[in-house]
Amino acid sequence: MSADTLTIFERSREGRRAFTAPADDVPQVPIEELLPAGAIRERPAELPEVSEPELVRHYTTLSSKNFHLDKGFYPLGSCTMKHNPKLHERVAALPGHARLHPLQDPEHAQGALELMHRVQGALGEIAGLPHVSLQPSAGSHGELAGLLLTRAYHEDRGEQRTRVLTPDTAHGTNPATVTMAGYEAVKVGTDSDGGVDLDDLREKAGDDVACLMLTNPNTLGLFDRNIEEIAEIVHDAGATLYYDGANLNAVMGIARPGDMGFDIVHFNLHKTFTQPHGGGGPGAGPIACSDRIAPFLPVPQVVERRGDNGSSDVRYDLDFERPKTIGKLRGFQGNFGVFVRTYAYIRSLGGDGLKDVSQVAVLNANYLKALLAVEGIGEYLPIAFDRTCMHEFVLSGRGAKERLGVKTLDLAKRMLDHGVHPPTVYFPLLVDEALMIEPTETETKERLEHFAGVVREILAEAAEDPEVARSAPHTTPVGRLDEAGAAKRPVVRWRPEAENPGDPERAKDATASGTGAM
Amino acid sequence: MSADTLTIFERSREGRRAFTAPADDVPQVPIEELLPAGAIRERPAELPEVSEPELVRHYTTLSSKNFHLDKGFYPLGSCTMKHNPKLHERVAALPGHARLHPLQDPEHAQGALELMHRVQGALGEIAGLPHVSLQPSAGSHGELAGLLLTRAYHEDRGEQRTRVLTPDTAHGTNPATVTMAGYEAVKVGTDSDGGVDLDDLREKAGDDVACLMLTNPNTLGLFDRNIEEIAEIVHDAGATLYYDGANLNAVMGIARPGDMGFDIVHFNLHKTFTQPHGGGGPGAGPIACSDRIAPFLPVPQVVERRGDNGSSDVRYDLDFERPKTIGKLRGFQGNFGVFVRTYAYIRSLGGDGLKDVSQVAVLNANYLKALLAVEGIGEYLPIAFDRTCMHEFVLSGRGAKERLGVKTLDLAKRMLDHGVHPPTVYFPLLVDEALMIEPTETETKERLEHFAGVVREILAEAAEDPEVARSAPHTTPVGRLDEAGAAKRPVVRWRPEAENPGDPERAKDATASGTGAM
Amino acid sequence: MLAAIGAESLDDLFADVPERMRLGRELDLPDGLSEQEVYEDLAALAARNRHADEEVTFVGAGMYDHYVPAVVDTLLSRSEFLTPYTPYQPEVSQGGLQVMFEFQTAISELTGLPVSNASVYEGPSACAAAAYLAKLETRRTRLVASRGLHPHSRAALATHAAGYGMEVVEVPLTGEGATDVEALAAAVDDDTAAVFVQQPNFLGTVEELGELAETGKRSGALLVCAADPLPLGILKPPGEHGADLCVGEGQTLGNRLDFGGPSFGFFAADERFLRRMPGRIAGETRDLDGRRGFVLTLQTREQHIRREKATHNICTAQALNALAGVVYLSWLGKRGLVELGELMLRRTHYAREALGFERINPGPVVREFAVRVPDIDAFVARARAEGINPGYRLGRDYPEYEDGLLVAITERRTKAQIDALAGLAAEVREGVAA
Amino acid sequence: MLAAIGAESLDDLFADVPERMRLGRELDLPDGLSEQEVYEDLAALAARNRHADEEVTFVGAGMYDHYVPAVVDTLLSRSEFLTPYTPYQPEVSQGGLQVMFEFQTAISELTGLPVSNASVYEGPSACAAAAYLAKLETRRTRLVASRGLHPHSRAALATHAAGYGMEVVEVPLTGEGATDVEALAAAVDDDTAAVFVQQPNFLGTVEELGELAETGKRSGALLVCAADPLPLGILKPPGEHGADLCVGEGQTLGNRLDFGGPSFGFFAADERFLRRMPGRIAGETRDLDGRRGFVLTLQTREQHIRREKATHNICTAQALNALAGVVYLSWLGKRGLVELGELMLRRTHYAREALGFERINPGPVVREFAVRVPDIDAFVARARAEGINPGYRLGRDYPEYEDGLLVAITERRTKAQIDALAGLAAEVREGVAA
Ligand SMILES: Cc1ncc(COP(=O)(O)O)c(C=O)c1O
Ligand SMILES: Cc1ncc(COP(=O)(O)O)c(C=O)c1O
Repeated sequence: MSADTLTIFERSREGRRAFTAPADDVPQVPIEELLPAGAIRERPAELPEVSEPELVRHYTTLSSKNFHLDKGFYPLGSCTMKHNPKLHERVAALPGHARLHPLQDPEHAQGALELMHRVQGALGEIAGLPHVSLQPSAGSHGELAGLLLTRAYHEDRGEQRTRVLTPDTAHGTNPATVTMAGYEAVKVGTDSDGGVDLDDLREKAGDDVACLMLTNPNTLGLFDRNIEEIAEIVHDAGATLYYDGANLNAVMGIARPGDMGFDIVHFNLHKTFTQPHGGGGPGAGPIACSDRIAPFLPVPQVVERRGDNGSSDVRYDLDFERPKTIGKLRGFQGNFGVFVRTYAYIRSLGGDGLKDVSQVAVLNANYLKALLAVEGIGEYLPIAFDRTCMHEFVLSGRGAKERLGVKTLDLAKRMLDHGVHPPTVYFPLLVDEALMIEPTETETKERLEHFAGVVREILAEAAEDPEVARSAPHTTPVGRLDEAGAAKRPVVRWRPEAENPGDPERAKDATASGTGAM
Repeated sequence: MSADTLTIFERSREGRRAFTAPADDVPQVPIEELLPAGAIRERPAELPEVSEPELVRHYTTLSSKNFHLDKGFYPLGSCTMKHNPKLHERVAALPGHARLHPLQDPEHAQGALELMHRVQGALGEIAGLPHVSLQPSAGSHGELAGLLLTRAYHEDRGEQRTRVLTPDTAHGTNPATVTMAGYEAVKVGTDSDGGVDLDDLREKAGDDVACLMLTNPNTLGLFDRNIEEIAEIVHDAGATLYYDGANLNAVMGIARPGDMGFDIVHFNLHKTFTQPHGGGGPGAGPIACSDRIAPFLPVPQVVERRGDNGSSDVRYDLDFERPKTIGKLRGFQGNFGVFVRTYAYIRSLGGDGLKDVSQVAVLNANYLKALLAVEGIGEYLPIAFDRTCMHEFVLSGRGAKERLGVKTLDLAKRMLDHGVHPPTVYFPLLVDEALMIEPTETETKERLEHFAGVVREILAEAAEDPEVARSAPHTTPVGRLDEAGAAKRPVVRWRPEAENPGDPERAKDATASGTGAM
Repeated sequence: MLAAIGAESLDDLFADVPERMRLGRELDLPDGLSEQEVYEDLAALAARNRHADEEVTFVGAGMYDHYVPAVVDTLLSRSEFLTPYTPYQPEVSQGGLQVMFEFQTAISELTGLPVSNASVYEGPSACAAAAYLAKLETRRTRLVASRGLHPHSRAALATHAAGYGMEVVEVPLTGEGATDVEALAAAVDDDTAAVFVQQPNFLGTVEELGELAETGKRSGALLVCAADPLPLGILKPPGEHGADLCVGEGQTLGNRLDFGGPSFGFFAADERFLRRMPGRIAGETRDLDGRRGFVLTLQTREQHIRREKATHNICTAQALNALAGVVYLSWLGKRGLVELGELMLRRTHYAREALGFERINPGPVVREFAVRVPDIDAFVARARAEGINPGYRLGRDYPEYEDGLLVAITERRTKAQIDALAGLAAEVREGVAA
Repeated sequence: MLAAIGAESLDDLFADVPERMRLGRELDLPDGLSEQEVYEDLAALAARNRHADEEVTFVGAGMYDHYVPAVVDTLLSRSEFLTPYTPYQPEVSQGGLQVMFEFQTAISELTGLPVSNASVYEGPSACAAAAYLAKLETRRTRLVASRGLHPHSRAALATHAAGYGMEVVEVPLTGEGATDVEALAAAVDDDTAAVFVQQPNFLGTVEELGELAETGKRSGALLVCAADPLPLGILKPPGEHGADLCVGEGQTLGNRLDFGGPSFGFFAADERFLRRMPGRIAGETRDLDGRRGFVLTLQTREQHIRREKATHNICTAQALNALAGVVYLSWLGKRGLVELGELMLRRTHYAREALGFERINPGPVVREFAVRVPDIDAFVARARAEGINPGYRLGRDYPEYEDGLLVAITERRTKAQIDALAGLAAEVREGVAA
């Protein structure tokens, strides 16, 4: 086993350490006198024993095996991999933010509460829905909040609805959330234009339907032109209309979900409002809603209170007194550190800046789409729905598969060798061999052109010798990995040799596979 | 030209920017009304125009082409590449340190002055010489300070001495400093034991000699056993004895330069006392000296003042009133940020911790020396002087050159392919094909053994096929570079194509060379 | 660029947006600012918070003022960790994936349970996730929760349970601030999917976990133990006590306070629940050449593959915070974790003794304890005037402890600081006595 | 390990150290502390300094309170830049070397001189380095320095000149705070190696550099211009005025105040001095395959090759600080540099007008100006009580300006802050008038 892939546990050597305990300044009572015997750990947890330099080197070396946004182009569709201004890390780290205890009394947390209040206000304005809760921890948590609100809303009106509609283009979290919220997920079809199939919607939008969850622009990167009609159908059925805000980056300052008729919106702050994605979080998924949904919002709400005696003193407080609330979704007040970055972003850009963001995001996507439509590319990777796209677009790898014998997965893996991150692949599901491409507004024209060049080169190479792509990547720290084997005989933690004898057979039947995760 | 090696200037695109100016809140007087025409710049400096994301990517990508201490073993002799605890960067960045103006009055800089005072005290104790000036900016600046002090000392006594002795093993900065200080540099030989040749010293130590500059342990990694006698000879000649502290890491808490008879010492804080080397600085080169030299120390000195009226109040001040001072060596009070890190280091370790440092540094060096003395290595890379070494040791590549036809430079370049940094090479000058190896105390046994394994492997490979080493490195961002060509036709700044037509001939006569820089 | 697209203007690109839905005005937000100005604005806001270096804080109640070592900042600020997405392309994500694998190993060690995922959002919602697993596993509808479970966890359970179609039943605490085992026995029935206890519980009490587990599991319910991972360095791991699942809040492992988030939640389980776990799991595998590598595994549990049949809807989790956790644990190391645990334990008992107030939970405590404070308003005000935040007031969450104060101890709270608080306590006690 | 070495004990390894020279005791230093304790100790020390966010500071005089953008911190904290040594192995140091090359290009652009090295220590010692070059070049022994040169630079010149065997002669300022050209003409002779002026000079005066250069160079001396690089965005570069060398303090380019260091010095020169430059210089070259690469070049100037014949003794320089410089300049960009310069220029003139004190240097100023303040002690005390540090007192360095105050303006000093200081100034002026 190469030293390079050793885990930190395998680097452990008895007696080494990075930590030194602070002075033990209280009487040295033995632990046995303070804890009942049955409560005491018998053998120490087998944490690694390493020195600080080796600790640093281990994780520094690991880090260098990651592709990352600060290295290059990362057009992962639906993920909005925009640049995260470095200022945001600085302001989030200010001790007044980073070292503030969540139970500090409001009197001594006025800065934090005002910041949250301002973020609530800004998000409400952007969504066109005035009531905001910052609490949900990520997009999917926001979705769940949205459906719990929907449930509370209907129940408050004495209605028991059982089904929630999601388009077949919906992100996986949408149907998963539906089930978790205790509803039956019902799929709505997509029309030839890439929008919601209105007939199908009409048919399914009965009075057992609690909600339609929609992304607009949808996961094909298309703005649903029938949004007014959709809203009408849904509202006529007495259901709520839920906006999956993952694609908000396309329409800020241009069209607002509230104005489109949506009742509830979640924001993926880590997409639209810049958060370094951290290799899979943290994020935050605040929700905004209309008046009729507002009474059910989670507690606590951040509120502004003005001096009683008509004074102009303003103070910010946490309001727990909301009788119809769905309660708490998590501990404390949400991912405050994420709100700080969001605040910094909105404050840097202002209203017109946010509109610029969306305009340039859409411009970049359409430009890249045009670059990928030319001969030498377009015939292999046809666009799934040939319309002006919004901030992203979806190609189909059908042509490449049929004519070159290379699948979308092969193309994606080969891109790794060119130092660019592949798009989201195999999603949305209804597009065969899908490539979902979202360049974002922070990429330069040169980057887009370079990417188009890479795609063309890979396709040309595949026409010569498809095997190169099929066995790609060739220049990464490891080659194509055996995902099937990993799932079949899962090894999900390290164990000392003795406990975990190597399985020499495992490497043998390695059949590389890949998924269109997102 | 690959996009990968483009300079930031070549990435520039008209109109792009990362910076936004703060609100221009004063009257918009045109610049022409405020400055005389002849003083105004006619064309803007051609700085790059780039967005923040592209700026970040450019330098992030550049950074990844560097080998660095947090990546792996870096046994660069004489450079003391020890781990820099990450705490040090944190404390140096505290706003109370990082944002403190150097001309803040002492009353409002008591923390900084006390810190400096404590560092002075600690360095004095470590050196065994009570008077310390933190001012010099690096080791060589400390050397210059030392010789200027020597000059002032002699002149104060009415003596005009003209020569300064340096051993032939001395670091290049020693003789270079001698010249800059207005002295003639005179070389002293090395005896068969690797120490100062006493006869040669006696002969040269006349009354025209101002100083002997010595490193102890010297650059061969050997402690000069005759140090008492050396000191006697030098002092009998009326000269000062100067200690080049670059190798202090070997003897902290074990033997003190002051106790050995040295008059003046410089510290390389960036070696012994941890500073991240920054790719070539910053560092700091404080000096310590004996009573007779003290009157001449640079101004200002950090001093402790006690309340006049017998009160126990202590305050710290900058003392400029030193009539015999050599003056100022630089602006302000020296590289304060470096002192903060030094302070953190000394405070973390305490007296016994510093002694541990030296003991383990010497242990590691001797262990690695033993590992490299075995068959398969030792015959190719014999030790230059076969004695117990201190914190470092010097091998000769003579055997490899003669028997395998690979030079020390080739071995060094081939090490790059193995992910370790080569030792210092071709220094000290008196060792043929020298490799100067300093592992430091922060390396683990495994790292030392791995390095020995790499050396063995390279030698074995060279025995099979010397060409691999001769044409190494093979896996680095670039291959062996044409240093001779670079010096012959120097291109030391980027210019737009038009101004700087490519010289297609340059690549052709590329003859890779290398130096034993340090 | 417009020409290449075949559009005349930026507006053309938005032709699909129906006229009536366009925002015919600018967003009503303050104008944009330069970096320097945004920094100053945020610095001014931050200055209006009293943070944990500006007072001596004994407030814990779920998040604690621990020292976060510099290595954590150094490593987390590396773009390579900070800026990638979830590792969908394992060949260029071995760093992040191996970190997840190591994290899982560390959590497994701490909890004494063989499998762990790579993080969930945070503590209370982790309890809700455990409830969902129990529901999928048992198809039962009742959740039984000790009143010693963090109030936020109980609240989050209730909120989520409304969606899961489950009911939450509470088990009271004894007069000594521990979960009432008899009441637990009475509460658990054939329709109970899971029993929730917390170790140490919200009051700092070291629960008799073995007994609770035995009782709780009697009718086939899963025993879910919420835990603060740091004291698990000295406490017998929940897995060894028979817990099926162990979940909790990871802030104490190298994460900032951040006014409550982001931190991470952890989720560990017995082997048999592996294919029902929520969230990402990294697994070890090989590449085509037999080289060791790591991938996201068992993805058929997840929303992007399984959609409405997924074991959970979680997508973005807390990878960076989990990295802080494993770096912190590696920094502490095998011995450091024990030393830190023992230090906290001793200081906690010392503090309880020194304060001398009536004890709500007189039995063994680690890191936190609850006392009744005579004239608590005055005491808190007095302490705050001295720059001490003396603890969390229990009144809001526990009306039965209206005069209760929950005092938290970390390695940052020195004996001298404890003594200072004890001095104020003595004044109050004397005042009352007088 | 000892066994492999063939030693019995650690002490054995130190057998070469004569007994009498061994320290027979422990070093007399305080005991070691844990990371947390060291942090707290240093935080306590730092808290006893009043830093530039804790007051509104108009102090400059060589280092200035500029906003350092976050990208600088981000990039400088990367281990890849932070922890390597000087790039002796170019094949694994292309990052550092290319940074040097870019830095040299930027400095060359700012100064209007074709060659630059990759940094020297800092400003004043850069002047001394220029003097040494002039000595090597001209073999003359006199240095002539304007009294407008920073007092620290003049002091450092004198200190180093003692070693170089050179004498320093000072040229006074006119009644308007500019270098006296006639006095300069009189001071320069055939034995003058170099003439030193500063742009803007220490008082903030924009010097008539062309005239000074012409006069200074008349007898073959080199004209050395010390300069603050930031205002060079709007000022005609010294190279275009005929300066042979331009050196200076780089703190203003993205470096911290750090109580005076580390920052960097820059050193730019006319082409003909390339082979006499001090310090590291990066040069572009090719590898064996013709790929572009960068190396340390012209090393035969340097101490490690040329030893006593080296052009300077510098070895460790300020590479990391120079990186901050080039990152900062790239962040500002071509336009930003001009915008920032113009903003400072306008605010400086606005402030001088607003303060209304008698002017020491009434002519054009950028970023700084000097005024005479009636009852300066009282004014300074008053301002400090209001949280304003009103400027640097000139008295110590310039007895002729005993009541002089040097007021610095940066982009961080807003009109509102200037107006606040002006308000206090008005009080003083009225008090005096009354
Ligand atoms: C369209 C869409 N909806 C929802 C989500 C879920 O958001 P999160 O990952 O924040 O839970 C995503 C994230 O990938 C998404 O792309
Ligand atoms: C022995 C010796 N002396 C002096 C120096 C010069 O120190 P600095 O680089 O700090 O100027 C060095 C640095 O390499 C050295 O190794």
